[in-house]
Amino acid sequence: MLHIFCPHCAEYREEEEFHAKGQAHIPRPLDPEALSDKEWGEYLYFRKNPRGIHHELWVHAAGCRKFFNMTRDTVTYEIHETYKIGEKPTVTAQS
Amino acid sequence: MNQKNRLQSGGRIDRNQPMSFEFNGQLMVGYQGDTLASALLANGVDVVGRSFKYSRPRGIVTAGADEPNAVVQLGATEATQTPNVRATQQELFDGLVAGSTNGWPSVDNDFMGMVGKIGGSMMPPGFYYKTFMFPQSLWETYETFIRKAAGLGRSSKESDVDVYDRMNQFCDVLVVGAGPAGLCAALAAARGGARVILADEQSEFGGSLLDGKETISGKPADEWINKVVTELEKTEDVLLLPRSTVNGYHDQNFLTIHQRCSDHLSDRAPTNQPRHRMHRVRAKRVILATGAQERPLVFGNNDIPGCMTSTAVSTYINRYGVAPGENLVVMTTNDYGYQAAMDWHDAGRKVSCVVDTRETVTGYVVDAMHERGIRIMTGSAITEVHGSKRVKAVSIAPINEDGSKVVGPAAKWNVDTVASSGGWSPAVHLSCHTGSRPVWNDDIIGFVPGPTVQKQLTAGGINGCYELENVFKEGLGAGKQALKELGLEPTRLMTPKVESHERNPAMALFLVPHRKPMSRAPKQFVDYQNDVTAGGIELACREGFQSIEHVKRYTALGFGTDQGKLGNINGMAIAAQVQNKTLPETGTTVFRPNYTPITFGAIAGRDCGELFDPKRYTAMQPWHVANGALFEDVGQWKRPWYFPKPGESMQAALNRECKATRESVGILDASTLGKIDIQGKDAREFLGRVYTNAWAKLPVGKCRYGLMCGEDGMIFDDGVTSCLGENHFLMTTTTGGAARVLEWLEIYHQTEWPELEVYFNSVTDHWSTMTISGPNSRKLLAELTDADLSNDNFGFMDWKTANVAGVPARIFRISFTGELSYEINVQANYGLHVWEQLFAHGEKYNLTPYGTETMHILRAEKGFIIAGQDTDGAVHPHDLGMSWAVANSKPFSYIGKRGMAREDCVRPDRKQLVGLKTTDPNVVIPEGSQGVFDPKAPIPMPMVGHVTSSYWSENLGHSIAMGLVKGGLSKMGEKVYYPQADGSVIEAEICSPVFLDPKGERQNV
Amino acid sequence: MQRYSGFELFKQSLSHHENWQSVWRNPKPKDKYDVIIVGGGGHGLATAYYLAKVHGITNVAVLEKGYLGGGNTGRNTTIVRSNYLWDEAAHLYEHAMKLWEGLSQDLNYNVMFSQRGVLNLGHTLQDMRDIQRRVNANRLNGIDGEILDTKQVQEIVPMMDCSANTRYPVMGASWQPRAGVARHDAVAWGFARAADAMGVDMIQQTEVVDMIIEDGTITGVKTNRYGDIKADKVGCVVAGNSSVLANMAGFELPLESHPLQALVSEPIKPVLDTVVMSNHVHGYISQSDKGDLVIGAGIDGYNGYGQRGSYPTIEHTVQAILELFPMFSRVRMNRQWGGIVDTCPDACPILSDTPVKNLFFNCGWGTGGFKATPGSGHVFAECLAKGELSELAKPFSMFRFHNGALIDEHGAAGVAH
Amino acid sequence: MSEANNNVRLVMDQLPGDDIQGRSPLHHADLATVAAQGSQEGGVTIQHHPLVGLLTLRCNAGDADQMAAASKLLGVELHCQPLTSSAGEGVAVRWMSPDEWLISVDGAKAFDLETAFHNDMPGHYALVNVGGGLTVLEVSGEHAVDVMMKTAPVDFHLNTFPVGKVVSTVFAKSSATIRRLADDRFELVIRRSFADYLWLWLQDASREYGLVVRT
Ligand SMILES: Cc1cc2nc3c(=O)[nH]c(=O)nc-3n(C[C@H](O)[C@H](O)[C@H](O)COP(=O)(O)OP(=O)(O)OC[C@H]3O[C@@H](n4cnc5c(N)ncnc54)[C@H](O)[C@@H]3O)c2cc1C
Ligand SMILES: NC(=O)c1ccc[n+]([C@@H]2O[C@H](COP(=O)([O-])OP(=O)(O)OC[C@H]3O[C@@H](n4cnc5c(N)ncnc54)[C@H](O)[C@@H]3O)[C@@H](O)[C@H]2O)c1
Ligand SMILES: Cc1cc2nc3c(=O)[nH]c(=O)nc-3n(C[C@H](O)[C@H](O)[C@H](O)COP(=O)(O)O)c2cc1C
Ligand SMILES: [Zn+2]
Repeated sequence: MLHIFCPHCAEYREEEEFHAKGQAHIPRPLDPEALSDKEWGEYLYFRKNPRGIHHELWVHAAGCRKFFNMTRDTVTYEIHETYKIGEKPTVTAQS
Repeated sequence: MNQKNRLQSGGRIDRNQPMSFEFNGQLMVGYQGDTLASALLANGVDVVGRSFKYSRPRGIVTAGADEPNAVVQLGATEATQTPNVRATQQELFDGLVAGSTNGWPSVDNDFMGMVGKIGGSMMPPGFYYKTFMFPQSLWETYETFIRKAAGLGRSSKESDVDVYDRMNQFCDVLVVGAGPAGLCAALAAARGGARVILADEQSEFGGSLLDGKETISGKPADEWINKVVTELEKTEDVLLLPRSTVNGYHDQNFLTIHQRCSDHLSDRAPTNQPRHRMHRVRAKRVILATGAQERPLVFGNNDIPGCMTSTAVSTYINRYGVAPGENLVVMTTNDYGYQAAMDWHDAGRKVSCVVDTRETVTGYVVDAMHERGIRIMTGSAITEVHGSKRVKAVSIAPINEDGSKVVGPAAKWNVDTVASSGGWSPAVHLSCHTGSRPVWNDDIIGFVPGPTVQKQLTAGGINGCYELENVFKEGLGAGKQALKELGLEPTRLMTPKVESHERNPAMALFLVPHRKPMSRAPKQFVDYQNDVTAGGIELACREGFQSIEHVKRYTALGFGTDQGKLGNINGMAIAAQVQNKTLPETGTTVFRPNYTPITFGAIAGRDCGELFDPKRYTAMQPWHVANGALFEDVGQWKRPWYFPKPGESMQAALNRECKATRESVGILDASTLGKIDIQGKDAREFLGRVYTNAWAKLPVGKCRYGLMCGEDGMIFDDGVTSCLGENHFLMTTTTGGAARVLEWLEIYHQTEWPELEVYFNSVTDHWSTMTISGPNSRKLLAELTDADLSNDNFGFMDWKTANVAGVPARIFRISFTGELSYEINVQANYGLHVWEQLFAHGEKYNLTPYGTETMHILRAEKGFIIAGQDTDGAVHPHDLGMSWAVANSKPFSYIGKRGMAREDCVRPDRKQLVGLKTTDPNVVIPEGSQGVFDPKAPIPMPMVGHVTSSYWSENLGHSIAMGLVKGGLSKMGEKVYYPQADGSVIEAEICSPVFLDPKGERQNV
Repeated sequence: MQRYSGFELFKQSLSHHENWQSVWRNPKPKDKYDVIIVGGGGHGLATAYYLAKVHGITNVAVLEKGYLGGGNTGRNTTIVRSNYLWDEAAHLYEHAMKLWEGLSQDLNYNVMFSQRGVLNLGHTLQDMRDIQRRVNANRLNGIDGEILDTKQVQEIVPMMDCSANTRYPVMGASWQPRAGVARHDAVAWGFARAADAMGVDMIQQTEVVDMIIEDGTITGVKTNRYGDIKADKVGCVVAGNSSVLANMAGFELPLESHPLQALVSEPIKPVLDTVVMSNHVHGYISQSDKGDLVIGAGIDGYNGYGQRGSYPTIEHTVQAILELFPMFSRVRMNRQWGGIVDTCPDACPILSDTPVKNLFFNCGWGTGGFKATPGSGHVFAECLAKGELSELAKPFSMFRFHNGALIDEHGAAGVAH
Repeated sequence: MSEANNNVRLVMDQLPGDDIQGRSPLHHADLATVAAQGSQEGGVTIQHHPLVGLLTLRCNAGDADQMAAASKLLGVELHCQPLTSSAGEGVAVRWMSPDEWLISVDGAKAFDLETAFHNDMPGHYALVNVGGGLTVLEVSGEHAVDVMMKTAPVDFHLNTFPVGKVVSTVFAKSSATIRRLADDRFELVIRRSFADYLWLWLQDASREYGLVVRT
């Protein structure tokens, strides 16, 4: 069970208070109408789903109700960092 | 029975507290401090169970968690029947009732045992994959017989009488195991001021020290243990948990501890006390001091009762004052095995000899044997045991240096007890639960914990460190290391002084050779519970199951309730040997929770029965109950379904509720609808982005219905939103959608459009909502309010604030029934008051409470949809014929717009929602009926959509229905057919879903 | 291939079982194959088997990074049923069901397919509407199914608490009598043995680490153990690892890999003769021929390749089981484990060609693909043999996520299966 | 009936005159009788505080003007420090989120506060009366911490959960905002519709220590 540092509450809390919301950093296209069905489908459904370092969106559902991002290893489940929306990860698959 | 194997003195039992118990119907006596196993051995019980496959008689082999055989049924009453209790871990209590789990007519004379003897040779591993195939039709019959043999103990047939508890714990250091290593680690950590939890599965702290006769600093180990435990007890922030098994090690140092609070007292927990408690622990550091488990050796007929591990023999003598036999032979690969011989001899019983598989031994152990006059036979092994329900004799033969061959004739020795020691396997289980693999260590001939990402330290036997002085050092070291990592200051601690011995190197031997090959030798058991033999493992390898995981799955090695604690390493070694591989190449199977099995009750805690899931109530609940409502579960809410009068059928009640509403006035408790208060200058813009319709111009004082879609264009939720102020809105959602919608708004606000100035706050629980509906609703309301309710002043889709029954309220003139309706919202603490006042004035209008079912009928008469019932994840607004609720000219590409425009979403033959009028007006099509255009088509029939809502309409005098029909919106007047399970076909005409008042006049009066 | 039968068993017992042959050869790979199947789970092995048996293509290798059947095939709760809602899915799963019914004989390996029936419980009015809808659809699709009321459910499962005073009383159920369970390992081993006998190479402990793609066409794969192996066509059947392989080929899939857990109790005497599933209280349970209760629930919310999941999921599952069977409170949980399931947004699988020529994917079965094993292999073999999607496979192309023609089976997929 | 409305937002006094008694979500349980008849001594005491005035304040913690104005209006400091609370005469403020606070006042004072904010709070904010949707319980006694540990997955050790700390979390299968009032005293703000369930839960969880109900 994950132990998650909420960047808003500034302390570690139990996974039970959080919900995972999938891959992070997928901005909504600014002009959806300009996209083909294929492109829209990719925005909607197609995901990186990596084995290893993954950036994902979480919400502190039972706590402060704020969304934030997490860099996590999907194999070891280690959480490398959590960071606020709008911020960039410091740990990436490349680094 | 008398306690024929009980020694005159010694042990940690209290001879002043005898306890009587029952085993297989026989009354026996043991003492306080006994386990069920030690008491059975004291009473001379040899056979405690039958093996699973061959039904061989089995006795107690170990004294702890690794016991595979002594698995019994416990319970004096039906409700307390507890299957598969390990007798070696069950403390004796007065009045305990236990029995063997297999064996018919009795464990001693078992019928299946005969079958096992005769048919056993037909039952190699995986035999069932190779047979029972012909004829195909008979498999179910075969299987019925296979199933008859299934299982060990039995489940109770009654609900449990006890409660189980759960507690969330946090600590700096969790120490697992309270042997010498764990006690030292806990002491060091506690002295440094850390928050410590120390858990041990045994009833007393001390670990292996309890089983032997060690002295520490010249005094019995007992004194040292007491001193340490007393200090720990007195230290603040130290939690000591005996009888507590750490059963799972999960990610990020989350562990669960299964504490058996009252299993040692009785079948039933004391009143108000939990039977078990699960501690869910988040530990900053974990110190595993779980020790090591002794491996027995694998030899012919090694399962005959009387064969035990050498530590078990010592433990029964030293801890329980029981010598489970008269005449012992010890077989060992290492110096530790000699301890059993010493203890047995010192207890005044006969040791025939020690069979040491090594070529030579010197030093301390040899001296100790000489002192006692015990013969040592080196370079030899017990190749086979003789006997059936108890060891009668053993064959001892010389073996070669690497233990692979018998090199001389065997001699038969008459003994009744065999103690074997194949060395130690560190208890690495927990360290592997999070995916870490153990690594082989040649020096200690065992697997030790491997690299892990958990914040974990290890000390003592688990590291293969067995010399007591070093164990102490490792324990203290781990405690200090934990402190250091936590930024705490360690204090100086002295390592206790103990006597130590120079030891001979141990020999790596797992399978004792027999003069016959494995396939022909007497059965050499590796995993007792599942009857896995060395020959079975060899066969699996020969058949191509080379991976150790395949071997496990093919033979069931390690599948039992002991999870292979006793047999796995031997089994892996045998698989390696057969395949000419090394043990590290072969590796282990995966260790997983649980360390030992734990009750479902303990895992569930108090979240069962009444507390399984919250029941949510509205403020009017007491009234509903008092007025005979039946309830429908909607999410966690309990909503009135309908309000039958005494003796009234459901349909009659619905007819009455429907008619009363259309003819006069009805009332619905709508408090469960989700409500979200939305404020900010961009609230309006935000609504425009999340709803499909337009919000830019909705004036203050007005309400509007809206549809919400996902990015895929499919309906997500719907509801009415009212403009309370220029920057202030109240959104309502479906009952089930409340939380989902709020999160939906937040996710878009927080991640996509943070620049929009808007705040969302849930006010679902804050407002009680009651809808009065029907031609007389205005008259009724007028009696209770000062507001001007005239149509001119307070029109359809207007809202106003006003007092109702003296309570400030927001009144919304919106309608889900198509009638003149008012939705009254008051603060929930006053909801019941207003509700009661409405009834106080409502009698003359025949004010009738109605529930969700009538609500469904009334809205269906009007063709209003229910999101989630008339829609599923594949329906968009146009499919519903609700294009009017989709604004295509909005500047912002609102959520759902692009999705709805995808190729598949604009197909003309999509399933569309239409009304359905049955040809026979009295027939109500069952909801969920599937429609076809050609009722005579062969199966599989092309289906064109299903009935989503269907009711008897008392108001209209005929049935009404809505359903999805392929291309339905352009098929008005055409027929669609609904074949039923009984072979009948219901014919219906596609029509508008608005069955009543198509112009919408009634709500506008 | 040595034929298995009771007689053979007897014969072999006379020579102490010393003459049983190996079930497969464990060969070294050739340089080139007509078809390489990546992934030695049930679906991959079934694909290889039907390629050989139905299409005569035997120059086939199955590359498995671990041991055969060690993926989800070896860790699932073995529920087999075909009562899916939408036509496309129902036809696919029913195709599989028909193959299950003769599979042991076909493979000459007893996969212990046991048609003990599956109950899907309804606890709310909406549950019952959904059940009606699905069972009616099944019936018109030629799939067996009945709707039972509470009393009938109680008769089938006497131990279950069907009283009105539970938190979510059982209102009824759908019942598919032909559904049931099968022995998971035997399915993998049976397919592997039969495919091996026709010449298919089973290459274990060999991981595909990259794809060899030339001009948009796949020509082989790179492995960690045997270097490059060439192939005319490659079929990826790697379940939870599909995205990893797609990534090697340069594209993404509409998949997320999540932990899905299961657990077993200690073996107890038979008390439960059928499979009971409840979407609403969120758990399902059956009892194996050995006596252990086999229990599962839903996936964890986050992506995970660790083959283990979160403890609260286990708690909720056990609570659900005790809600249905309060008398199991003193029965003990023996072991819990997890698999990596590849979930698709519409809870339906992907059987598809890809942006890379001659590269095909069979994935997205998520929490419920065991039941499809023979059908999936049969259909996918046809796709690989023909080089294009077969009729049954067409609706399951990954390109449905471009045009929006999803097949939303969330209702029928429910909890895990 | 009073309202403060400039057409931007609706602020209304939601309380009736004193002649009409509000009914808390546990009203029907008749806790007074339970308290009188039940045990008077035990390790855990549960108390219900009905009809407290509760409001959610949303504003921008980064806006010094707003923070100053809000503090002034509340009469106590509005902290930006996560998980803290501040309390003054008849008012307590709990940090809920970086832009959210839960305020409690005497039940009758909610509208006054709303009006004051309406008149004097600058910028983009929302103050929402949520008093009908929430209710307040207090768990105290020697074993109060134990009951809390059974119910919520947070660390209640005084070092990490000092007096005054506020945490919103999972509470049994519902949720709660928990404030520590003293070493052995906790305030729980829970949702109205879950009140029955949580009451049953707390009763059940407390039983082993001896439960006292107080009004
Ligand atoms: C806990 C659990 C319970 C389930 N219960 C049910 C159920 O009751 N009923 C049901 O129908 N379904 C169930 N399922 C789902 C079912 O198990 C799967 O859908 C099905 O087994 C998938 O089979 P497969 O052959 O596609 O995948 P797998 O069996 O996972 O096989 C894929 C193989 O690919 C291998 N592989 C991966 N990457 C590579 C690589 N790079 N190179 C080489 N090999 C590779 C893997 O090692 C693996 O062996 C359950 C799943 C789980 C986890
Ligand atoms: N039995 C052996 O491990 C063994 C072998 C050789 C020598 N010795 C002697 O034993 C000592 C080794 O000491 P140690 O402290 O490392 O081990 P130990 O065996 O003395 O103590 C380990 C303790 O951990 C407990 N335990 C194990 N798994 C547990 C779990 N999952 N949950 C709760 N409790 C659990 C056991 O009940 C035991 O009390 C030395 O004195 C050495 O001379 C022991
Ligand atoms: C249907 C089924 C029944 C199982 N029964 C048992 C069992 O009785 N005892 C046991 O130890 N494991 C049992 N397992 C679990 C396996 O031991 C193992 O945990 C699982 O196959 C996952 O593999 P892994 O743990 O090696 O990763 C069972 C697995 C399945 C799929
Ligand atoms: Zn937070």
